[in-house]
Amino acid sequence: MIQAGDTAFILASAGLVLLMTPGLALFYAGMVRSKNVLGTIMQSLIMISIISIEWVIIGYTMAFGPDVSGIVGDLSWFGLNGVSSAPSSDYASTIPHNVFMIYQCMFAVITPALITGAFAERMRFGPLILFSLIWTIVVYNPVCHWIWGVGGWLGNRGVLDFAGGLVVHLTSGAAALAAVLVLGPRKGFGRQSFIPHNLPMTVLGTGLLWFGWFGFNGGSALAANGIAATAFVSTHLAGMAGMAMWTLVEWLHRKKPTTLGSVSGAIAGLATVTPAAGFISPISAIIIGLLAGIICYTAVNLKNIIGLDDSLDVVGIHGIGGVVGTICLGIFASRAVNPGGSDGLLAGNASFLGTQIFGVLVVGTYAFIISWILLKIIDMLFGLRVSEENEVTGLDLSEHSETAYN
Amino acid sequence: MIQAGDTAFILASAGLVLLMTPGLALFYAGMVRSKNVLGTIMQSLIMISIISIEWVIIGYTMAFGPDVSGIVGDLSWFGLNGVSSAPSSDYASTIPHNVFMIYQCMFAVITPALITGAFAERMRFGPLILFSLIWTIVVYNPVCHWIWGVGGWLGNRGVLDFAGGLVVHLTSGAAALAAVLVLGPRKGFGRQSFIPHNLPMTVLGTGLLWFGWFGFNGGSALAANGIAATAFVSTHLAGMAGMAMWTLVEWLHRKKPTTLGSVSGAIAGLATVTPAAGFISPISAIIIGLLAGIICYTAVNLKNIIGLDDSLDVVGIHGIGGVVGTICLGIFASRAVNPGGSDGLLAGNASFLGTQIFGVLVVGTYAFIISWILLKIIDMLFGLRVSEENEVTGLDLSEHSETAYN
Amino acid sequence: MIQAGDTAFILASAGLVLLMTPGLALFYAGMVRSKNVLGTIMQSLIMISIISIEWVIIGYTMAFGPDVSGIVGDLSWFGLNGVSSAPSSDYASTIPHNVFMIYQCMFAVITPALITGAFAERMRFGPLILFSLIWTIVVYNPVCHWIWGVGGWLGNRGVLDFAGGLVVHLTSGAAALAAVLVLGPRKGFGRQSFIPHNLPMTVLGTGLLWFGWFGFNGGSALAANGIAATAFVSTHLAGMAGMAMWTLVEWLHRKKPTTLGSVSGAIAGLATVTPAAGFISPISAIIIGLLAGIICYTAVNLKNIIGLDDSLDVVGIHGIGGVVGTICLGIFASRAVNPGGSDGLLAGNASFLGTQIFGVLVVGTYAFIISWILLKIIDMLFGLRVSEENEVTGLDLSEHSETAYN
Amino acid sequence: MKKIEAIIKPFKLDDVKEALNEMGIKGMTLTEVKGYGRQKGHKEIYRGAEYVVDFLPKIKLELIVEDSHVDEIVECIRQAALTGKIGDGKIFILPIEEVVRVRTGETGNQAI
Amino acid sequence: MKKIEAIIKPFKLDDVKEALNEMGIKGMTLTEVKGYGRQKGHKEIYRGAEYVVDFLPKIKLELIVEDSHVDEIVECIRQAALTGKIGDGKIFILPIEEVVRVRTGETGNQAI
Amino acid sequence: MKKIEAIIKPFKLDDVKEALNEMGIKGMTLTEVKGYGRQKGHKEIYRGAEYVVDFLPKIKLELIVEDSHVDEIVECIRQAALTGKIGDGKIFILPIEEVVRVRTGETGNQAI
Ligand SMILES: Nc1ncnc2c1ncn2[C@@H]1O[C@H](COP(=O)(O)OP(=O)(O)O)[C@@H](O)[C@H]1O
Ligand SMILES: Nc1ncnc2c1ncn2[C@@H]1O[C@H](COP(=O)(O)OP(=O)(O)O)[C@@H](O)[C@H]1O
Ligand SMILES: Nc1ncnc2c1ncn2[C@@H]1O[C@H](COP(=O)(O)OP(=O)(O)O)[C@@H](O)[C@H]1O
Repeated sequence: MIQAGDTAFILASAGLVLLMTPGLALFYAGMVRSKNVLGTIMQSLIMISIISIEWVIIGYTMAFGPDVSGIVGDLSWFGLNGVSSAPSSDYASTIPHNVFMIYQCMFAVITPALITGAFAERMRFGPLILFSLIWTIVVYNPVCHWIWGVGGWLGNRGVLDFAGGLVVHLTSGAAALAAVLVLGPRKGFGRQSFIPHNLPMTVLGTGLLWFGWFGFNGGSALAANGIAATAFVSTHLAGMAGMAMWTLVEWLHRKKPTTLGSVSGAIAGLATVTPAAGFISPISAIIIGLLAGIICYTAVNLKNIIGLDDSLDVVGIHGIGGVVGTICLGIFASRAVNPGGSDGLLAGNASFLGTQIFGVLVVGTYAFIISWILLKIIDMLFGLRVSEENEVTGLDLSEHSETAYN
Repeated sequence: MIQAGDTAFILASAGLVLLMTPGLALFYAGMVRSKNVLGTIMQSLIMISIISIEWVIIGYTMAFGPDVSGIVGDLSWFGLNGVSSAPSSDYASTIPHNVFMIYQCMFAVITPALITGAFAERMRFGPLILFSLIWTIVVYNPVCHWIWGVGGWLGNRGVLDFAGGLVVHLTSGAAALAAVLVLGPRKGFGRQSFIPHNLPMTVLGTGLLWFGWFGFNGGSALAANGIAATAFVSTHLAGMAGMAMWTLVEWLHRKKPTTLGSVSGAIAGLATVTPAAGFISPISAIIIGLLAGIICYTAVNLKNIIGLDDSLDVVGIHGIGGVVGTICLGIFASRAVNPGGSDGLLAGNASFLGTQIFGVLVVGTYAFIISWILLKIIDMLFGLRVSEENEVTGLDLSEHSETAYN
Repeated sequence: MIQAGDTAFILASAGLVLLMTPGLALFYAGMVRSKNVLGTIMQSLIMISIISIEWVIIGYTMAFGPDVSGIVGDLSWFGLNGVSSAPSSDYASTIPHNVFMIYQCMFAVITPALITGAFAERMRFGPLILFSLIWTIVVYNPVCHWIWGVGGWLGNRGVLDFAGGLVVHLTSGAAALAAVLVLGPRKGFGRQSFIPHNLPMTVLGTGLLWFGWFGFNGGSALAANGIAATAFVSTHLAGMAGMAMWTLVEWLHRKKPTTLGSVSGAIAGLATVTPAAGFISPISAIIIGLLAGIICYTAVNLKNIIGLDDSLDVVGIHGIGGVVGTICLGIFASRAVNPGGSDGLLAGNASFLGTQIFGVLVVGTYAFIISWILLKIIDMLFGLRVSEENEVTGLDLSEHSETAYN
Repeated sequence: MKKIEAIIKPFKLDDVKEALNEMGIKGMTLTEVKGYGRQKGHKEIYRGAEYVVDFLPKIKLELIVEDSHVDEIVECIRQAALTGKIGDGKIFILPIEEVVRVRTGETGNQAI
Repeated sequence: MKKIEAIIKPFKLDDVKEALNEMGIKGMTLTEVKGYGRQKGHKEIYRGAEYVVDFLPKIKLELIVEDSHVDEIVECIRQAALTGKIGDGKIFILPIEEVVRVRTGETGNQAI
Repeated sequence: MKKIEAIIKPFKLDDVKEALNEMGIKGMTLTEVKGYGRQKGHKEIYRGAEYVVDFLPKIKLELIVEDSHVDEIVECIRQAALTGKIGDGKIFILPIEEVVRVRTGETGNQAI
């Protein structure tokens, strides 16, 4: 039976998650140089078109359609066939089926957009579209099915992921790592400093992302109930704790607390708590946020030592965040908080921690390998990088014949 | 009986539609030259004051009050007399009457704001206020009553408009055309290029508009039910399809996909699906979005050939979008999707298409003629355009004694 | 019993109120000089971390925990002990207790952020954090308990405050006044003009604030019911009326209507109606908005005459707004509108006006004195102001080693 | 060779560029500057208070030209930049000792 | 006639403008520039990494003045721009061959 | 003393700065300018219509140097700024009559 309260909540949540994509576009665009602002924005924004089309045609049925051996959904819902405003029997029984479908669509959209931060300022637009489209089909859709689809094999083995620590953050983080390795660093990396051109834009993006994250995590309860409340509270607390910790660590380490540090910590906390949000107590959420702040800070700093040009730190924040959060869930999960979840290490159930680590290994490895192969193939066929001259000119002019500011 | 779920949904939707007006202000302001940023913002923003006052005093009762011969509401709800938090018997029976009233207020606010894009960078602020106020009274309120008021004559003839293809987009598009003809082009039009001063601002505006559109179209179901779900899905799909198509056409036509093109296509898709959103299948929504992308692209390009200086393409996007969407509804409407709607041409009901075309002709003609006369009168009495010197100086300094950036 | 509709509404409202803090950061940051943009943003943003931590540990139980002599809550809910997703018996019985807790958290966060506008462009970051933390404990938490806590002494005496005219706006306005007196004016005050560096940013902030205010005031009904509807309508109408009035007065006084004036008037209207929103008719809301516009305009202009450097007019807008709104509630309150409220002067109940004035005096005096003492102590121990050289350099570089734009 | 520096009103830039183009001028450099002079500054309003802003936006053009062309170019700029109102700007002529084209290393009139 | 170019610290602009005003100077042109010199650049932090930014914001003032006024104007600017700390800036004096006022066509000292 | 003004491509700034540094140059002033020349402008697209933007971003460097260093500095800048493609820029040399250091009042070569 359709419940108006739940339907209102998931529709609002879907709107919030949609808003995260322009939010992310601004978050990223503020950090690049002024010649690459629009190119960076477009790399996120265009996902709304490409992935939404893919989703209604084939993505939704691959991810959530009737299960085929635990691996993928079959094609019975091809082109949204049979996905109406009557509730589904498998998912979210108190809201129209198409509400669940469109809510999940927004997740599929933002995931490849996250990856683009890794190769910001040097990727060609056409190959990017091709990569994102195929990547969603071969990486996102199956992984989503494994974990969230009825019958998915990882879900069946007990792997939990409340709102996308594995499905969204780890898949995109692993793909980001592959992309950094395949594309190589920006011209001038290590010699020049690539200082953000507009930090207030990044702050604005953070505000929109945080706001949207309430829909991302809260909505993942699929009803306006106590679980949604738990997830909402965890989200806020981990975000604020990540922000506090990154700010503090940078203050101690570099003598100054920075604005970019604060917002980076917030995003780290929000990303890290994502898999755990609906399964943990508020205190656990704070601990996860604090861990996210210090671990992601360290990861981002290691990058400079290793010499990988992950331009906007997708690996260090989303990849590491996804891993840490999924493992922390294995530690902090509590059936006292959410009887539909599991007990974790602290509740005496070490095996669940093992299950979560297994999930991380499987998803991380799969996403990394497939992404790497896919990028290599597209690079050979079409070339991923802009020419050196175009990199100097900037993506805005070379790829889009526009300038951001006049 | 008041339903909490529906009330929550329409309150949230009203908030979302309010947000569209600052969203539009930024969308427009990003496209003007930096000397006209605040002037452009103010022309949208001030509608929140002017039209909200008009609405509570006389607008709401004219549009939705007890019917007088199908033409207009009477004055029984003057000054919101009797409009309390008890549900109305005529509209939206599961939410407080004042929620319906304030939700509709937001539509009345944004409609004249849309028009201002047509004469951006050259209109005086005082006459703009006068025009918008009278225009709302003589164009918006009656047309709204004809279509959405209980007893309105167009509604009675079977004309459908889910969320404002006629009421909002066509009325404002027709007024925009009249304004372009009456005011004439900007100084330098055709010789100089008026390149946008801040495209990230326009992207931000687009993000807020898209987010708000879920309230605009989804909320028009007036309940958190299956129709709202259908409208929400249609909205997203048409937006993404319009974006995809405009981007593609520009890529083929001009060799580069532009950021402004992508967001323009998104707005075109969102505007075009507005009248149809709650009455059509997802596949129809995608087709409507694709049509919007290519037709509005063509319309905007024709403008340059005809030599009309519709500064920010209100006619080409909102006017044409309103027409195309209303007619498409005549083609794609399906009672299988929404039993409260009609069947369209594809469901074998050609007469409904005729009805919709009739609606377009009536509303378009009425709005154009009245707007033209009104503008002519105000121009004669007070002068619509800023002086040539002030146009050179820019609206920010000449009309508001401010500068946007320092 | 948990109601999905109410839960959805308060979760959405909590998200909206969270969004107000970045909204405020941008609203303020647009008005400062470009060397202080990030410093100004950080002073608001960091509250999300500091105050949220404080709130879950001790703030919530001090404000809403079981009453101790009407003065403060005891520590039974220390660290959210016992605050689960079951409804509370004391507050908002149709939603999970932790939803009420997190919704109230957002109010606690934004209140000290409001204060920072008063000493913009000259306060050190470390002492700011210390001040905000202690201030919340010694001013915000008790005042919140006095008025909204079950058993609070002012609430028991009949003082009403729907959504924070006293708790939020007057406490922050009084603290702002103390801060202006303790810190003294910016270098160059009175000789130089401190013209806003980016007014579109301030407009964007206003849009987000207005949008968020629907959650702030509407959500204060704690259910998606008729009271929420009344509060939502009042909020919008007072906002638009404040905007109309300030614009008009400035137009008459200075010959030009300004953008900053319009948005200032909007914020004045929104702040002023806050204590009254759920207790008054729409017409009263409009009158309150109009009064806010003219009174706050006058207050802000007096500032220049008196020579107090309240940089971004926190006293003139939030302080005065809180006072005027709370007193207006004493005049316009109507049990016909909200039977759970009081009748005011116009409904023949002069004593309620007296009660409200008493509330203003108590809260204003308490907040001013404690804030002043606290600032003096921190100034003596650590120094509140940046050095003259750092003030010249700007907060962005001196406090955060960053620049906003490159 | 001489250097001509012209301070003009921003909205006259297109006209001046066109006029110079017609004369066959192939190179110039432009800077956004702020001018202070006889032209009255504008008033700005900030929350009800008025401020006068003295420095007005201007464009500075710099052209290196052959000695023999100086007079006609100055006249050409003057005509194109003229509105007849205060604030139209100034043209300065400075001596230049040498010019080098980075790309080729050419010097003197060759390099202009 | 000479051209005086002064590179100063941005926050000293108001003082310099006032001082020049008192001397009766009626015109000048200002450009936002970036300076590199003995003054140490500032440190910026970007996600935990430190960068040094060498180029510091400065203001360049350009004034065309009569020969006879050069010395006192230079001294006036110097006094007003002085903080005594590294980075206070430089003043350059260049020869000018001609000045034309766009509005009137006046030349030489008349045009200043 | 001479004033060297060099118009270069923005992305060459780091190279030029480094090269000058190695020569021991301790001061310079930089301005963001727009150049018009033989280098073709770029195309911008605005809702399906094409526009050509003639003025391209360039950096102007200004250095005051001792007479004896002029040639080597010019050559140094030229080498560092060279890409060999149209639009590489120009270097101008102007006479300077005097230089004053604001901080100390030093003049002439002392003040550079
Ligand atoms: N002595 C001067 N030195 C340098 N620039 C000047 C001088 N006088 C005027 N200017 C520049 O010329 C511009 C126009 O001068 P102004 O006195 O306003 O009008 P007009 O040139 O019509 O007399 C000023 O804004 C300033 O940029
Ligand atoms: N040789 C030079 N040529 C051009 N500009 C210079 C030169 N030396 C210094 N400047 C300018 O003067 C500014 C101040 O110089 P700096 O060496 O930092 O301090 P000071 O003038 O006190 O010795 C620099 O930022 C730069 O803009
Ligand atoms: N005569 C000139 N006067 C002033 N600046 C010039 C002149 N000619 C060229 N420039 C500047 O030099 C830049 C490069 O010139 P351009 O003709 O495009 O290429 P190149 O120097 O390789 O011949 C221009 O963008 C412009 O800024």
